[in-house]
Amino acid sequence: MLQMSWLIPLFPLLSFILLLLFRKSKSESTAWIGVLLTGLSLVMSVGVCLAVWQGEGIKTEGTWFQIGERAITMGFEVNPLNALMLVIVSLVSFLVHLYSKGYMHGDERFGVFFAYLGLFSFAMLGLVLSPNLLQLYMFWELVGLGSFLLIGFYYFKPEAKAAAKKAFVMTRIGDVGLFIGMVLLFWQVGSFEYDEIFATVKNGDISDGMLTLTALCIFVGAVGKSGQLPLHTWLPDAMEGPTPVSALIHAATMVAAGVYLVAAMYPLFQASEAALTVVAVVGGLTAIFAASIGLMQKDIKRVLAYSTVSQLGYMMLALGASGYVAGIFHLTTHAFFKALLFLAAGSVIHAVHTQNIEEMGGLWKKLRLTGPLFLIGALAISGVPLLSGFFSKDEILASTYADGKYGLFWLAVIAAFMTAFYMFRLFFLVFTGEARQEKKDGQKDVHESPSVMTFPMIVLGVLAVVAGYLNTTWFGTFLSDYLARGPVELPHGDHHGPVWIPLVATLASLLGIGLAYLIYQRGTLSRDWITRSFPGLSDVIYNKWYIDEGYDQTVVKGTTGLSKLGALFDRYVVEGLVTAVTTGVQRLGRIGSRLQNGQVQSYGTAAIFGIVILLLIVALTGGYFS
Amino acid sequence: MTGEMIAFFLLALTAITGGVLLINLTNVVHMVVALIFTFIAIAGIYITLSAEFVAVVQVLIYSGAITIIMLFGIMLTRHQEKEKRAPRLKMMLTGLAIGLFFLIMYGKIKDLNFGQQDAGLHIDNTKKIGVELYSHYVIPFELTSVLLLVALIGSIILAKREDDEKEAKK
Amino acid sequence: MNTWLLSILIFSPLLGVLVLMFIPSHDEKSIKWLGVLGTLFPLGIALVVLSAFNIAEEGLQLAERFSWISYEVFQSKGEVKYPIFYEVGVNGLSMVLILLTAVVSVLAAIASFSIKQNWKSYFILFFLLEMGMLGVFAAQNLFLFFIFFEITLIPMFFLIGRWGYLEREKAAYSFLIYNGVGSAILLIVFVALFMKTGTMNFEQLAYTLSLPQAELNQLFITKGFKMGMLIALLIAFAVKLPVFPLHSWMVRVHVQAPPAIVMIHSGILLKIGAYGVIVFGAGMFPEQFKSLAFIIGLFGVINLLYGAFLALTQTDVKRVLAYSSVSHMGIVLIGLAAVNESGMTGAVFQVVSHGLISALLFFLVGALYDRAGSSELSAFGGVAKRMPILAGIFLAGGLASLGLPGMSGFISEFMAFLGLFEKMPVLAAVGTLGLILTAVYVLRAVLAITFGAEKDLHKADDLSSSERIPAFVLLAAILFIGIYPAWLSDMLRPTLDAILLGLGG
Amino acid sequence: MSSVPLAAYLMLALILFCIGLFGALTKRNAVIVLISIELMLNAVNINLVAFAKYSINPGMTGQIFSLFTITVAAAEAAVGLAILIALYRNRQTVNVDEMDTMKR
Repeated sequence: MLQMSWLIPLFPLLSFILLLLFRKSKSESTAWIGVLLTGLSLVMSVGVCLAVWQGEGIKTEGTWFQIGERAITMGFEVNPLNALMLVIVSLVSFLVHLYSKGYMHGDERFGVFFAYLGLFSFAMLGLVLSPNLLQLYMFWELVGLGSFLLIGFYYFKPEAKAAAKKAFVMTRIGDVGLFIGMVLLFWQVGSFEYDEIFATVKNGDISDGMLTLTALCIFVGAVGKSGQLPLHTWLPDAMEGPTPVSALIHAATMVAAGVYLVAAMYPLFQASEAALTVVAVVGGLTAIFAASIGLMQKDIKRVLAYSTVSQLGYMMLALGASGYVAGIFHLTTHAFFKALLFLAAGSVIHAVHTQNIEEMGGLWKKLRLTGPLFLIGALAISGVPLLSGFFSKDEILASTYADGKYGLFWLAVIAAFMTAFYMFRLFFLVFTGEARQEKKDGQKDVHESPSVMTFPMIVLGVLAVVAGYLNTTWFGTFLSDYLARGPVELPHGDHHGPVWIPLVATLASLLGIGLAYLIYQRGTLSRDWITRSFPGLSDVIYNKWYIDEGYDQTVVKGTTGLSKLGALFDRYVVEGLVTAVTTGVQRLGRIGSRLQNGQVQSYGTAAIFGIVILLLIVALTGGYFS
Repeated sequence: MTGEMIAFFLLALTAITGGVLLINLTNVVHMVVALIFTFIAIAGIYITLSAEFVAVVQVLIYSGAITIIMLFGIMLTRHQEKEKRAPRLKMMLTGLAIGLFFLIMYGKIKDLNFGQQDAGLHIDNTKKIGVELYSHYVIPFELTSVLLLVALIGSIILAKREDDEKEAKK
Repeated sequence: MNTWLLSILIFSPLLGVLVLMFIPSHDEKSIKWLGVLGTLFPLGIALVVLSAFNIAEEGLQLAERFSWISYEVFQSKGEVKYPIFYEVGVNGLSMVLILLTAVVSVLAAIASFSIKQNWKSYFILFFLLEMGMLGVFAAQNLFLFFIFFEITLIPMFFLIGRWGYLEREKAAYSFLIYNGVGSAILLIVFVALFMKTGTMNFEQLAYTLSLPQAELNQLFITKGFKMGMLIALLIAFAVKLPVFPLHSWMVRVHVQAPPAIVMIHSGILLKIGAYGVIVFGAGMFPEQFKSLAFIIGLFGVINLLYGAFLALTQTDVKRVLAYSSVSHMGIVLIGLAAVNESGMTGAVFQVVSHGLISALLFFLVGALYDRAGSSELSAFGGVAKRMPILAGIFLAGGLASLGLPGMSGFISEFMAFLGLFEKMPVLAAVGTLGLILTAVYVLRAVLAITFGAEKDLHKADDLSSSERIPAFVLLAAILFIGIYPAWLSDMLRPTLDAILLGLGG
Repeated sequence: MSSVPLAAYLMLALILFCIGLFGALTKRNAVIVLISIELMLNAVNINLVAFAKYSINPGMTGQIFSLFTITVAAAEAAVGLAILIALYRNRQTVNVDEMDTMKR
């Protein structure tokens, strides 16, 4: 089984190629190609994961090309961490394929959509299987391409165009960081292989400064991909893509690639205390920062997007606080419940054809399946006990506390409170109360989505509940035991801090839910209570802390300004110099032409003068050949 | 001072005098006549250089043919007999250039001596030239004839009246 | 057969000229098809040459050498003979470039179907141009190199000046003047080298110049002389490449010349500059080249960033691509400046890859121009709707240009930067900013054309089948090199190793 | 053995050449210009003949060459005069400084 694991990414690639060829087919049954092939990937991934669970991983490589004596290799590697990722990615991908069959029904580029999904799945699975940094980087970029294509799927919409461009460019900034880190590491280690890098790091062959520098550069890549502060602005905008895409790429898999990267390179980070601290701080700040923005958003997908950013911050925080298992654990559970939430949101949008939560309401009765499933997702993400989110979040908090990062710990608690609040604000506004949407003429009644859409949600709903039991202090720490067999040496020591931590976390989430209930369900507290109390602050939060505007004013304006300046420079200075030379020559020619009086004798005199001068030179120097 | 030396000096003096007169006279016809002296004196110089045949040719062609042609030229184009002097500046500039040229060349040739000379050139001079011309230099010699022919035809066509063409056109 | 193979290859385009002579000049269709056939013939021979070429072998292959011109000069040290030979041969580097030339020429000939008038003289000049380009890469001595180098200039001048867009004449003149100055400098260098060493052969020259300084002193070759020669060579080729601030002619040519010619120009002619720097600069003056490495790298980064910055706000897609060429040539310099295996390989990869990518992009721009009658970005929008294949390939070309993995652009950028990071990490880090900017301007241009609301074009057909061939072939080549770079790097390795041996690293 | 040194002949030739050159460059009458050119050619002939007698390899070559020169000079004089006459017919002048068509 393990030897064949390189086939896993190739199934979606095949799907991509086939679907591009059948692009013109009107039949929507082409979707089954994609579903079937990703299904095969899923089956193989589960097989691989089970194989790794029982035994060892595998690593196979061959020479890709050579630079001088150095061989650049390609291959695949299966270890506990990426086997787990394989399952997550192929599972969510498979479910999203299925879901899209219903969601994209009737779109004129139906086949192309599935082709792009295939391309993305290929890249993501390839990324996970990569045994070296270079290969990871290549798939890393291809994943970005997939994301770009899918965000820009509705290419005729200017917003989609802008969002796609923004996503690509913002992540590219991160990618360049990763690139620099990777190349710097190469010259320290002489190889891109994880094994060799870790071995060199372990031997202490790299200076501390270099370690921190490379780790931070690689982290910049993760920041870009995972939408961490300050490169997070593309992720909410990426919601312009179709909702299944948001679920697959911008919730469950691609954005988690940043976390995966840090996890995969964990020995490097472990070797540098400073790098770990930066990771933790960035993660913690992102968590609370994004959560604060999520409080005020009106677009259902944007709320979820900010929540994604915030949860990714959590994962980074965990990794930065030596909570390796906690980070991966949260990645896993988050993939399930966030995909669930997005799919449910897609189902809602599918039903009501709007994304503005203020135009929804009272959908609980109409969407008999979607409603409860969304509730499960919301409860899970809020960290209500016994659901998956509770366990993973608890572990993050515990490891943060155990690592002595108390400030970040309390930030995380507040973020948990906010998470609970905005998730239930969303839930109450969408599913309870009066129906607020105006019925447009000829629009069909709100109805539940077809089973091809609800089935994936049910699967995810079940997983969102049970995934937490992968790693609990009560039943067993399967996940930690499993991950401990990987290349990463897990930090020792008990991460399960004081007993009061789960209590505090539960309290925070329940408080959040309660507050949301009071404001949006019971109306006990006025909705604009906070807005009125802190007008300035809420304004800032509503406008996403003006980060986008800030970038526009500084980076974008600066760059275009510089470019325009460069254009002027090019036209007037560079061209000008040339023009100056040519006009100079022309002037000289004109002066020279005045000497031409057309009389042979004058020319003759000039010629004689020339000869005389030459002769003089020859006479004075004694001649060239003598 | 050998006789040869004296002959050389006399001839050289004549030649240079002719040249100077060419520069200084104002009447065009006089100038040409002055130059005849130069040409004949050069023929004399050739004889001192044991080149009798060349000397004879020089007299025939230069002193005879070319001078006559030039005189014809002057008569055919008689425009103003007196030659006006060129502007002073131009004269000075040209004079300066040529003076410099003279000085440089003078410096280079004044001590030139290869130490060898052929004393037997005058023996059967014409015969030798004839043999050489018809053996070693036969191709250039024939080419010369072509050149002369071309020159002949060319001059006739150039000097032909254009009215003929105009009439032909009519 | 093999002894004459290269000469047959070089002069094979002349067959096309010969056949075209007998075709009446108004017979548009047969001229165009003969044009394509006439370029297919050299391609076929180039493939034969490739099959005769042994990748593993080092040094020159298929070499031919005939005495051509010889003269003697009396000097104080005695009689010195100055022989000039007709010498051609291929090594890994020139093999790759010859192949690129043959391929791009065929595709450009197909792209020339959109030429509107004077097809006969167009194709005759086109063939002469191809001959010049093949000759430049196959020549093994300075004299022959220079002759072929000049042969490329003249047809190019007419091709730009007669078949270009509105300001074609100005463009043609600035092309000629800049390149004329470049080749004048080149000529001086070549003559000086010839006078001092008495040989024009590349290998002998490299050998002579690598003699110990004591022996060189007898030939009156000082270190200063070498440095001067190298700087002059670099300037001459910098015009061709082009390097900031000598790039303005290239932008003008790219904007004004007909698309098929720009494919050739951007695809191959610019590469002569890179080829020259590698063969003459690094190959003959290794020590001096190394000492100038930082300056070359600096110019590389300047080129990269300057081109990218200017491409950001251009409103004409041709200008965007022209500045992107400036930017991409910076990567060539960056790779060369690294003076190590990966840098050199990266530079050559970039040469090949940019040749393919820019040929593809300019081809598509030509196709777009045919449909819109303009190349302003504002004239386009939503092309993806009516012309999905064109838009898709354009996007793919753009992505290749910004260095997406799996395409040739990535490999070359990666290797060039990998090389530079070893030697000058800070400069390289500054250079990586160019990677971001590249993404920004490429996406800006590509998205402005393909995405967004649809705008009216007077003709909105997708690529026709004759247009698809070049596009797909180029895309396939880009993907092939991107996925399987070993094919190219194996071919280059012996040659580059030899050059690097001289460079001592 | 001749007692006149080579340098004397060369000097004579140089003087005549300079005079001819000066005449060719300053005289306004085209006929005189032509004649001055003939004088220059003559000066050269003197050199040729002199070198035929005094040089490393003395021989007939110099004399024969001077014969060729004379032939060419004759042809030149004929063609030159023909041009002059054609010109005179068109422009009614033989003044060199009025012949400045090249300027236009």
